[in-house]
Amino acid sequence: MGVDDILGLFNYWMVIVLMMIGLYTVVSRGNLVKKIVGLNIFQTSVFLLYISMGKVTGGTAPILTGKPEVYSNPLPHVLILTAIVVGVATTALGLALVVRIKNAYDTIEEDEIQAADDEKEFGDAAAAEDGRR
Amino acid sequence: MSIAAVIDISLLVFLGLTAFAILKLRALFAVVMLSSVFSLVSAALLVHLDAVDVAFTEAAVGAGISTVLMLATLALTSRREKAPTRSQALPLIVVFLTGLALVYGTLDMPRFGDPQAPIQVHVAPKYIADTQSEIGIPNIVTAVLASYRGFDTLGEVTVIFTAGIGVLLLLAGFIREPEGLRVQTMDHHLVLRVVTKMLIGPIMLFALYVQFHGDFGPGGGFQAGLIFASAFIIYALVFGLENARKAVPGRAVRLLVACGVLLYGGVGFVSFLFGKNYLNYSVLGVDQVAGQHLGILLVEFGVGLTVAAVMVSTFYAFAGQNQPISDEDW
Amino acid sequence: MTALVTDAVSWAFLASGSFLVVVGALGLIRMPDFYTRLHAAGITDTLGADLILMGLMVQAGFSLVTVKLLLIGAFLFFTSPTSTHAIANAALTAGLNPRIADGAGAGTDSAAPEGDGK
Amino acid sequence: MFAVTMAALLAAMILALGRLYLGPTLYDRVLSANSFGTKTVLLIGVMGFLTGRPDFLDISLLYALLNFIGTIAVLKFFRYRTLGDGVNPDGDGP
Amino acid sequence: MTATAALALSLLIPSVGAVLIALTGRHPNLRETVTLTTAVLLFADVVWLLSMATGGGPAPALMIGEIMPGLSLALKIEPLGMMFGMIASGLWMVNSIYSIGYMRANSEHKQTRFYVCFAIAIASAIGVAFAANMFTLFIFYEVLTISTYPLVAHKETPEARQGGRTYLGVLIGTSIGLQLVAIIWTWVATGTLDFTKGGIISGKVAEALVPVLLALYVFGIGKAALMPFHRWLPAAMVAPTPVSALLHAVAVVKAGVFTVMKVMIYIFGIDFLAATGASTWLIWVAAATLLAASIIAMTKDNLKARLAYSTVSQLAYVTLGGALATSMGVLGGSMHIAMHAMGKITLFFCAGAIYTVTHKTEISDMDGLGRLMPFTYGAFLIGALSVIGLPPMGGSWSKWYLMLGAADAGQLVIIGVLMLSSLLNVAYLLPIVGRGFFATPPDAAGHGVPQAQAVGAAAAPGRFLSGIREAPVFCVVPLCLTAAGCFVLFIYGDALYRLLEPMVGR
Amino acid sequence: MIAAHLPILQVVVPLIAAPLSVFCRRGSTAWALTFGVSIAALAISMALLGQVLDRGTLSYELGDWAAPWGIEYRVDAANALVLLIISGISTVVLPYARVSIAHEIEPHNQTLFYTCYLLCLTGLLGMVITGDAFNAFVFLEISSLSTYVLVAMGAKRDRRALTAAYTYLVMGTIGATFFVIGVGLLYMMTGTLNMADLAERIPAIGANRTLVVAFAFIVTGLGLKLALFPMHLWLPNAYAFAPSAVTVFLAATATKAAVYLLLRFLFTIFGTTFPTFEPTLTYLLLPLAVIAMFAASTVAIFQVDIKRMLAYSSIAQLGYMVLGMSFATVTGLTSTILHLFNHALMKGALFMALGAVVMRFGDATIDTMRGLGRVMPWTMAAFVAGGLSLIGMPLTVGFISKWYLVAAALESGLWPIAVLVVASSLLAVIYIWRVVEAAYFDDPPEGVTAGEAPPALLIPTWTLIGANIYFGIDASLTTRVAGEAARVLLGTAS
Repeated sequence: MGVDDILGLFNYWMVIVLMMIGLYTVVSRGNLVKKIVGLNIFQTSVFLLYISMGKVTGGTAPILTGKPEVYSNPLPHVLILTAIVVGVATTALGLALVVRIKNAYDTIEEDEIQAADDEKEFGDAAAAEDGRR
Repeated sequence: MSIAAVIDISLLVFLGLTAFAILKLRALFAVVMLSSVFSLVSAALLVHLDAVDVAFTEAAVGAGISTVLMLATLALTSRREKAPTRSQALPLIVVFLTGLALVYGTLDMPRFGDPQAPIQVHVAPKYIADTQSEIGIPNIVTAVLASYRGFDTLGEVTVIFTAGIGVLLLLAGFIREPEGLRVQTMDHHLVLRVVTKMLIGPIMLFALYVQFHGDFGPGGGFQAGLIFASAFIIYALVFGLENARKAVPGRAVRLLVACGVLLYGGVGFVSFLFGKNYLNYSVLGVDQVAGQHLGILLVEFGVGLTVAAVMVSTFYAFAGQNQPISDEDW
Repeated sequence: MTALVTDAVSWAFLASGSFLVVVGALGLIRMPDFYTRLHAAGITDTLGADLILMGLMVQAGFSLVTVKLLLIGAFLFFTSPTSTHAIANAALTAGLNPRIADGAGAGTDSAAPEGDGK
Repeated sequence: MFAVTMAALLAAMILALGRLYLGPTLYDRVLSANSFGTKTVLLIGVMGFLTGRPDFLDISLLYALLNFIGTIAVLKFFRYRTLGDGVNPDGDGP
Repeated sequence: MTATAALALSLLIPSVGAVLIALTGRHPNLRETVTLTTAVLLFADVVWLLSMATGGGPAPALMIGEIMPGLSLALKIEPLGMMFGMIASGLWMVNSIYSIGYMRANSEHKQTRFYVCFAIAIASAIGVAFAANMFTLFIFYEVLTISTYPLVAHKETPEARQGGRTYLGVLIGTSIGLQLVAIIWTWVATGTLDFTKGGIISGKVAEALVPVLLALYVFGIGKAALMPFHRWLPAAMVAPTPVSALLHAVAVVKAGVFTVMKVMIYIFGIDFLAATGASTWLIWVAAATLLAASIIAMTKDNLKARLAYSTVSQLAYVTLGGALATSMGVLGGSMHIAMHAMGKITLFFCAGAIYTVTHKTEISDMDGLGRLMPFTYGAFLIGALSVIGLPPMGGSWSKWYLMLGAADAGQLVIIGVLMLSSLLNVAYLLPIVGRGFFATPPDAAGHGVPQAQAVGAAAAPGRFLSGIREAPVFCVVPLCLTAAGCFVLFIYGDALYRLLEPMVGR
Repeated sequence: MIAAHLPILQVVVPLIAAPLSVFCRRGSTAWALTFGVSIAALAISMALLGQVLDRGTLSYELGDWAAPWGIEYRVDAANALVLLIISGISTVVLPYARVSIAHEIEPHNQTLFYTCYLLCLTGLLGMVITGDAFNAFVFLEISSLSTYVLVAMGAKRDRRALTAAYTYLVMGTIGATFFVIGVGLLYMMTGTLNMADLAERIPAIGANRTLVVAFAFIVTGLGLKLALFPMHLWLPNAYAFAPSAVTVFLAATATKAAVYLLLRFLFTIFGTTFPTFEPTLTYLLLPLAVIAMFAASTVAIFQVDIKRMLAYSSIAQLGYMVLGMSFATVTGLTSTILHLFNHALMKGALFMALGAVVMRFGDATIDTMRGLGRVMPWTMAAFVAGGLSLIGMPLTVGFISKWYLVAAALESGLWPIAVLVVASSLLAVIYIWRVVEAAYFDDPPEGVTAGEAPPALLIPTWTLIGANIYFGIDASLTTRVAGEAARVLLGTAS
């Protein structure tokens, strides 16, 4: 693997690092808003991956100028436009859910929600146990 | 190393730092600000990578709408993240392995910027070569977006429509009744009010420009819709939600959301009348290019309508919540 | 000849703009409290930005690009001070006091440092 | 020269980012985010000139616009703890 | 009416009967009339089928439908099935009469459910009997399991539920866990599941794997109660006695051993088994089951439990007959299905009659009852003799042919085993009769009624055994009939032999 | 003329109906619209299946742009059947939903609820019918986003619906993003997004590490979507707390569509010759499927909430489907596709029965089930019938699936697997029987006033039960179509 390879792949590697930071934020943090932010980073990095692959050295934006030019690949751009929309849709829904969760549980920390649910569940189970006796 | 590479690398490093800071910080407000910065920087990178349309959108979405929504959420929930209590080992391992797999996958990739990469020689060249003759507009991205892969975009509009409906469904029950509440607008911020009033007109003009200039430069329905919605949001922020609602009532917004999708989907049906397949715009005009042009204009308008309406209604839904943050969470 | 002149003029604009931007940023990081930072960033940013934009305008000549640059400039010219004003106003209303020479004053209020948990 | 400007902007952005990370108050963060935004606007403008296609300034324009809106939203958020019409029981916020 | 129609009717009659019973559930008399009518009609239909089957000509067959390509639901008459059909339908008639007596006398709850499930069980037993292929047989086999589950758990007490769980668990577990695998394996290997004279496995499955496949089948047929999958039978003893009779004599276990015979004869083919020796191991398993179950039976004081283990042991005779893979063995085993059915149903009827009258379940409490209930105990003696295999009862024929089969196969040890087991049978069955007639009741003097007998005694306060007389007529008549049946089977053993002979190709 | 446009109409009709339904002022109008659309979709999918069986693969080029430049719809036996499942279940669920949703969702939300339902339907149909990898992602997201909302609608009954929806959203988005990464890498190496084109180009590339990673990411992403063990964590709560009608619809369709996509990618796009195809199937999917069968069934046994119990059972059943595909034989795939269909029927019926219980009693715990055999005889009879099907009793569809699965295992010489399959279905006996015992042998608690469910709930339930039994007795149609689909996927169709 030569210097050229490293330079040629550096972009992808950096993007991968970004993705993984995003993913790690999602899976490791317990705050629901933070998770959504992590998800955003994860998705944005994937967008960068797509756009990176469409880039042509010496190319320019795929808007015809009338002159003979090298254009970067427009297709990834189109795909990512769609993906961005999907991303913002997910974010909006996720945040709406967070608001509702806060309303219902009065917390947006996963651990505390879990604790509240467990309490309810085991409380119920215990009550049911009593009922059976 | 060329200047391009330097820019590329420095922006990527920038992104890395930002992302890491997001991971580390527990003050959620800072996290939201940083995520907005992340979007800004990645948009700059996108411009650098020739994806101007994408950059446009990413900026509008990431730095604009997402940030506003996240702030609204923070205002309703909590400003601080609690310290993590669980073990972080397993997530770390999983993520590390995933990353390793991806890096492994890069080894056989075509190198960055390689003009001979498979994607540069298979499907895409046709778009670059034929857009002018088949569609007749200079912005290839718009041509692919609205025509060659127009159905994806219909799907995209549907996605945003879904999100709009979803947010309404989730938050609608909690929207406050208008009467009997003290309306707090930024009345005493004279400077703000004046500047905002001054700016709203130009912003809307700008939105129209982006909408109809999308065939020729970066932009299009989606970006225009976002800008249009921004004008509304800033109005609502400064002059109060009630006043904004008076200008455009919630139910009207909801119907506009639907209208955009209907417009897009409806245009597709016209081609049935001429025995063509769905979304073939060529039948709309006297010749193919004219038809495509008109078709793209129409569907972009549909996109813009839906996006703007969804954004406004989503903002209404979030901002209209009647449950302000408690002192404990502030 | 004209090209040389425009280049020289634009470079002068760009150089001074860049200088101001960097200075402003340094101020943002080095100044001791919020209001002084506000001062550094607010003032240098507005001027620095407009200078750079002017440099670009000179490069672009008379075209749509210049119009856009002009618009951006105008926009920044209005919004930057407005934002600065608004931030200052908000901070003051929230009770964040300027730091006086002896070092007391900052951080004596509810709005001051956010816990980062670090 | 564009490259130098760009380098200056990048350096300034790094510094702004540092302030954003360090805080310590919310207002510092808003300020640095705002300042960061302005620099991005300039960066994209300069980048267009650097790559020879300066006709994408619409993006910068959009940035400038969003930056402003973002700042207003943040301030409203602080001032009234809500982006809506504010029903904070104890009046004017903190 | 053609034979095909008769075949269809044999399924339809009990099914329609089940529906009608459900509909008439509010009126017990009407409901019982329907039950009896259905039983009689079914028996008539089966007899008719028998007359047609033995009349020469092609075997009656009926194609119900194709479930998957190559897998159809189809019925077809062949001798073994004919015999099983006769047993099931004939004994159902008797059992119905008995059930009415028993259920009424004991005022059992949810009688409608009981009769409905009973009818469905019979329908599926008939389906098992007349199935033309293994697939059809399996389906009816499973329906039989499901439909008898509510009968086993009828009492709904914790013990009944536990018994029901064991019953269902073992039967479903073995049938789905082992039998189904075996069936699909057969299908994958041979492409057919039709019962074919001479078997279908030959040459299709590697010879080394044939014993494995056979094991999957015989253990998978949990109803045959081959050890170690016999636990469900004693567990199911919690059920009311008519159900036990159904399980042991009429339908369930008989369906099990019937299926084993079917698999041996028509899937593997006895010649193939004999040639490969694939079933030799089974001979020993069957023999071991036979002896072990007999010995366990001797240790049981609970009458029904003793009978249950006796059944386990008797079923092993049938399996043994098949495993011997000689024509005599197979014939003997098949005949034993009929002989044991008649004998065992008699024994259960008697046990039920005793319970109905005295509410006694333990043998040690039954001293001296024979003198009070002479018909019952007489019938018990006859049934016991048949099970033991002494002339002039039907059981003697089947044991005779089994021994011949063992001799043919050269398994002289097995002959010894069979004789030993007969002795054991004598040892655990006859003492019951002996105590009934000759022992003196322990508490004849009437003082200190033990707690355990309080229920029985409550019916007649005062002196123990007072008020005990012969069981209700609805109980006594059936058990006399079946006892007579044991004798009749002895006389007509030859006819049975001739009916079954064609299946081994003589 | 319309016949030629059926493929696109299949998706566009519900898609257009969704915004139209926003105009409805009353929930009942929106319901009527949705129901009408659903019937139309069913009719279209039946017609499509007929066309496919008649003429083979159909292709429809959107906007008349030739593939791979434009988006192509491609219908063959495999997805025609899945389309039929989705639209069919939707048509059965809707009459049920009218009453149950009116009961479970606030009146002012009902119109939008049906909009969301239509969108979910659109998404599922779209992701199944499309012949374009990226288009599949877009429609996958439409269905997912609407699903999150639909699940969260259960919050009126239990707030845990919200957290369930949130978890589902996070996991689902991660899954979808993985899928996008995979598709991106595929695109990178081949330059195309069209599935047929991909299928041609991938074998030409040969051994390539990027493609291998693409493969891994697509399998993982779809695995998350279809709740492949151990990526199933979102499923139990999502099913348990969603409104009843939603649970029925999701359980019967959503994961099915994901299974279909996985099949499509594994078999059509990568193909059996792909280097990591064999090892992945043999060493990854097969063990995971087997573990899922046992682990999920075992967990199901200990559930108090019966809805959650069935949700775990779904995970186990998904294990069967994955197991079938891991054999990579015609019989194996036939079993998978058959089970797609059959499981939709049985789980639909079971969840419908439970939904009726929930409507009467507010929940469906094992305690609630006590004595229900007498209180709600028809509902519980349906539950028992559905349960028998789940166990795999003969004369029900469950038996047919199991038959093919075991046959496939034996055909591949994996008889221990065959034994495991049947053994795991015995676990189903245990958890179903728990409920049956409680329902029939326990007495109802004092003071139960609720009675049998209304006919509006019973008729759809029994329709599905009827289908369970009908297709269990006459499986020739389903097995024929499934066999055809399997051959199409393996590329051995005539």
